[in-house]
Amino acid sequence: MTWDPTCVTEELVVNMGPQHPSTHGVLRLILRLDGERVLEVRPDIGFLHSSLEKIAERLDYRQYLPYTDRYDYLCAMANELAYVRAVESLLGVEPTPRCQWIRVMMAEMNRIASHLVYYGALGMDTGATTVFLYCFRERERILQLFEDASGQRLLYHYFRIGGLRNDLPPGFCEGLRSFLDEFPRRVAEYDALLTRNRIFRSRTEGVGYLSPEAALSYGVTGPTLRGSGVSYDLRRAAPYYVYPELEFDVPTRPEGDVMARHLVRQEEMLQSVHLLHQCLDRLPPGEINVKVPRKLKPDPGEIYVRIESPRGELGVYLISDGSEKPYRLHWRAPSFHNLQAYPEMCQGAYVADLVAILGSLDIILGDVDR
Amino acid sequence: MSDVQIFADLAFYLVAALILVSALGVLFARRVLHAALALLPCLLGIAGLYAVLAAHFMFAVQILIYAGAITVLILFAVMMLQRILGGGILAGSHNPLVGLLAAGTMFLALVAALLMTDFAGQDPGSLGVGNAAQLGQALLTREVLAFEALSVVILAAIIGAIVIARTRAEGE
Amino acid sequence: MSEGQEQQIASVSSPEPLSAELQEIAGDLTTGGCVRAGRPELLTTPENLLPLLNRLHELPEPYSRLTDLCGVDWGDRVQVVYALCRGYGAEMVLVKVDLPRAQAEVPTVTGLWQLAFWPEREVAEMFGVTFVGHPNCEHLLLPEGFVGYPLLKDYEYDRSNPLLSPDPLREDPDAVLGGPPSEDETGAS
Amino acid sequence: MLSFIANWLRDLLTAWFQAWHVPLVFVDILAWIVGGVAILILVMVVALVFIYLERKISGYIQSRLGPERVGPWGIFQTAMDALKLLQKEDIVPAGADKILHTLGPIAFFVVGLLGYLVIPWEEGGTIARMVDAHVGVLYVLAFGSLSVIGILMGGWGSNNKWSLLGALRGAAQMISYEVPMLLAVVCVVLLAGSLSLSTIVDQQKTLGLLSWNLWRPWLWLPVILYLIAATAEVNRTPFDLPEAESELVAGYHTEYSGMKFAFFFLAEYGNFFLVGLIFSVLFLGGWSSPFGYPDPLRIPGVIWLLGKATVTVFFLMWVRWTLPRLRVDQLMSLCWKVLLPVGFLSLLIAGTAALYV
Repeated sequence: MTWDPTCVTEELVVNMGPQHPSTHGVLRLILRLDGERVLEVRPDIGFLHSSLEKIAERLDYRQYLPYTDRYDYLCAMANELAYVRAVESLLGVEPTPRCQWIRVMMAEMNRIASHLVYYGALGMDTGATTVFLYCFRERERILQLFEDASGQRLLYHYFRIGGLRNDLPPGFCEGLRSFLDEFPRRVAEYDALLTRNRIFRSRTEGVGYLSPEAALSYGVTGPTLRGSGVSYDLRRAAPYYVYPELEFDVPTRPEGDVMARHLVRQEEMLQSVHLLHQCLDRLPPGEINVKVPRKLKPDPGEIYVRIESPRGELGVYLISDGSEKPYRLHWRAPSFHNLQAYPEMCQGAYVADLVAILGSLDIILGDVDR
Repeated sequence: MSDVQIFADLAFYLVAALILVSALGVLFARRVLHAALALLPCLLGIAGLYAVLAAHFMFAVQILIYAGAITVLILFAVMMLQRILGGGILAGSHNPLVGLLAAGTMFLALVAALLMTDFAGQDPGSLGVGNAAQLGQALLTREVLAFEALSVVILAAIIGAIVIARTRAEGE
Repeated sequence: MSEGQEQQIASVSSPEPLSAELQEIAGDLTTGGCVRAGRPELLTTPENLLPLLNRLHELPEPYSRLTDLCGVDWGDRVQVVYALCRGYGAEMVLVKVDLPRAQAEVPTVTGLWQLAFWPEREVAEMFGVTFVGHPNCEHLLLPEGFVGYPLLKDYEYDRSNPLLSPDPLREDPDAVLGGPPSEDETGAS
Repeated sequence: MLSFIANWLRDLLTAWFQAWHVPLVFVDILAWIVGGVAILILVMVVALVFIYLERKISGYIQSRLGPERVGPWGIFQTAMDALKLLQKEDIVPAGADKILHTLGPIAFFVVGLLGYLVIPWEEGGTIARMVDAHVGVLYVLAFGSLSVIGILMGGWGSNNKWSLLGALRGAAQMISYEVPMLLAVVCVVLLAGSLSLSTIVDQQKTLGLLSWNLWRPWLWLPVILYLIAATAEVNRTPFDLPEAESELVAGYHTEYSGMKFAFFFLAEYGNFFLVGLIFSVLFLGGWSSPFGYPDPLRIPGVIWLLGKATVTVFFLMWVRWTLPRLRVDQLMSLCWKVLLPVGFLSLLIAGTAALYV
């Protein structure tokens, strides 16, 4: 046996995924490990690639709408919103006020539902299984409301070009209001169970640091960016629909770690509750649909629409050549860009941190791979 | 009392066979990890010998220290080393002559010790090997100097290990 | 609606001229430009791309944030579109580079923004654009060895030809991943 | 009750053996075998019951129902799952070390059983009475320390990097947490002045509930220490790093299926219950009734012991379904920087108490 001082410990190359309980879908991470320390992370994506952009070129504007649900399946309402808004802008159609309010309401409800999944999943990732079930209990109530309104629990197809599938069903507002009254107490419960738990704090504080400069360079958006101390929210920066009339805070945390992103999302759920209260109070009566032609043939032109989805800046770049089908549709997927910053956050992390950091990014692989 | 004698003899032979077989396993296992694992029944067998001799304290300590701690340590080291050295350690001997010499000397010394000890004149009870209280008394009164000296040696070894590990880590 | 809201309802298909500010700084580096639905668009060439982006970056209020990068196939040419934002604000400009189908080459912007790494790879595999200077332009979403550029308008899936060329990853993972010399030390065999 | 049955059996056997001129030492051997089989059955049953309880309790904690389809309230669910596991194909991964892969779960299971030998089920009701009389406590700890080997064998023999990581984590964790656990137990031993579990129980039986070790202030630190260290020893949340599902998939038993997996699983619950038993013996008065000695209710000691252990186990389940998991470095620093000094401190306190109280 010869002594070799240059040889410290052998590195271990491990595949995390594509089938792994904590990669939140079919993501493959190629890890180079030194014991429990992570030397390098290389995400390998594309396992869920479903050619959504190509499909758009083969279908007409209406037919494509259900596909938007499927691409980021946890915030289908936000995707529908972005797409519908892009098509309506191309057509020069403005939805009725009631429709705009309802769309905003649905988007905010979907934000809560999506954040709840994130919340529970982060708990799971750090080993706290119970909070996951609690979050799903509350999410269930939102899904129930969605089901009442659209007939679907996950992939709603509720927004239509020029309006909505139908008006809110009777009892919807009451159901939502009772949920909103109860929900802040539930958040306080999660806060006590998970966020203020010492083990959880030690697992998340100072872990997965992302500086604002790096966030800017990587194009990170959404709660992940706001967790790095940048107050950027498209609902504020480039407001759409009725957001200018609504009052809400854009929570930010300066720390840039997993805990900061976690707290931002927790606070965002409460802000959404606040927004929903205002929506319910001010929801105007009236028509929900405007007349659009049976055959949708926008003039040639293009539009780039951005909205704030639960995961960040969701962009739709839509080009029309005057025919019935989109000439080109491009999604700016927030998870795609957020995930790109992941190796940066994982510098010097432990294997266990990888999972927590990935959880704090709140990626959806359907969103990453499109 | 012949029944008990038969029982004790039977147990002794069983345990001795276990020790011998597993010791041979340590010698002839091709993978070093298997050799290390074969050490485990060997050490457990020795614990069994203590049990046959009704030295219960030694029995438990043998398992706790040798089987539970030292074997695991060896396994750990083997797993780590095997990864460090890349090719894995061959469980063969590189220097049979030196090994033979060392083993032979050890064997002779043991035989000499066996022949020189007067077993018949010893009362097992007076040695107090199986009794924790007597052992503790002895360690903290009569043998306290040796006990303390040993602890200093072990402390030095621990510090030495840390120093070596540290310089290695800095040398990357 | 309110002031800040993007005015996009009326004028998607009727472009307006560029603002004086953009005209001034970008005029000599662009081959065209307009404002469509309140959003400026600049058309440039591959040689002028980096200088133009740099100039946008050096404005007193810089267009410093690349938010999106995608490709468009216009039949005779491939266009790469860069979406730049004025910091974290509502203002946005689209920079477009036209590339001939035959020789689609454009300098990479990965030196300016980390964001560009993946989208450039995506455009490369989907449109066949070469990003000169990109450190690692392997396939991103498509499997290794995928034949063809699926987002081009004339891409046809040909049943008689296999979709994939032989996969080097499946043949010899360690050569691709630069992994450990041998795996069998992990577990006894 | 147990000793009554045992004595009756022994008398019967002695009579038979004398009639057949068989050496009487075989009565002892037979008694050991019967005891061993009894423990085997007990561990199996206990594991099944506690897996079911864990599911129900976690269901209750997580506001869901848990199993409820097989049998009333789903009580046969775990038994059915065990049956299902028995039928499953036994898969040995390619490139795995077949011998180690097979021996791992067996070693883990057998070692898990051995600890039960010295538990005083009731007054004088230990199977390995001779061992317990001298070194019962040490014996339990010694065999506890052996369970690492099974994990190492399984993790190494699976030829899976995640399993290997899990095994290394498990080994490091179990060796480390043995130290504070030993210190906690030594505190009790110091006060009892004996290494025998029966003696430790005997000292807590006189006034029932009031004479439990749990109420002695100088043993409060060891109580906490033991609970923490024992949770780590049996790899349960917040110390479930060796099998951390969200990180290592399932750690050392990732590659196991069928019977072998069942062995790991059963042994895990067997060990878990053993922790509860030892805690009850050390701090909750073991088999003695909480209402004084002799028991005014005339309930057999076994029942009391099992009940106390169940309560302990329930507490640990509650902890498991509430807390997140520690990280590897935090686990180690908790052990060496917090628990170890606290252990020494409590040793000091217990020693002082043993001298002056």
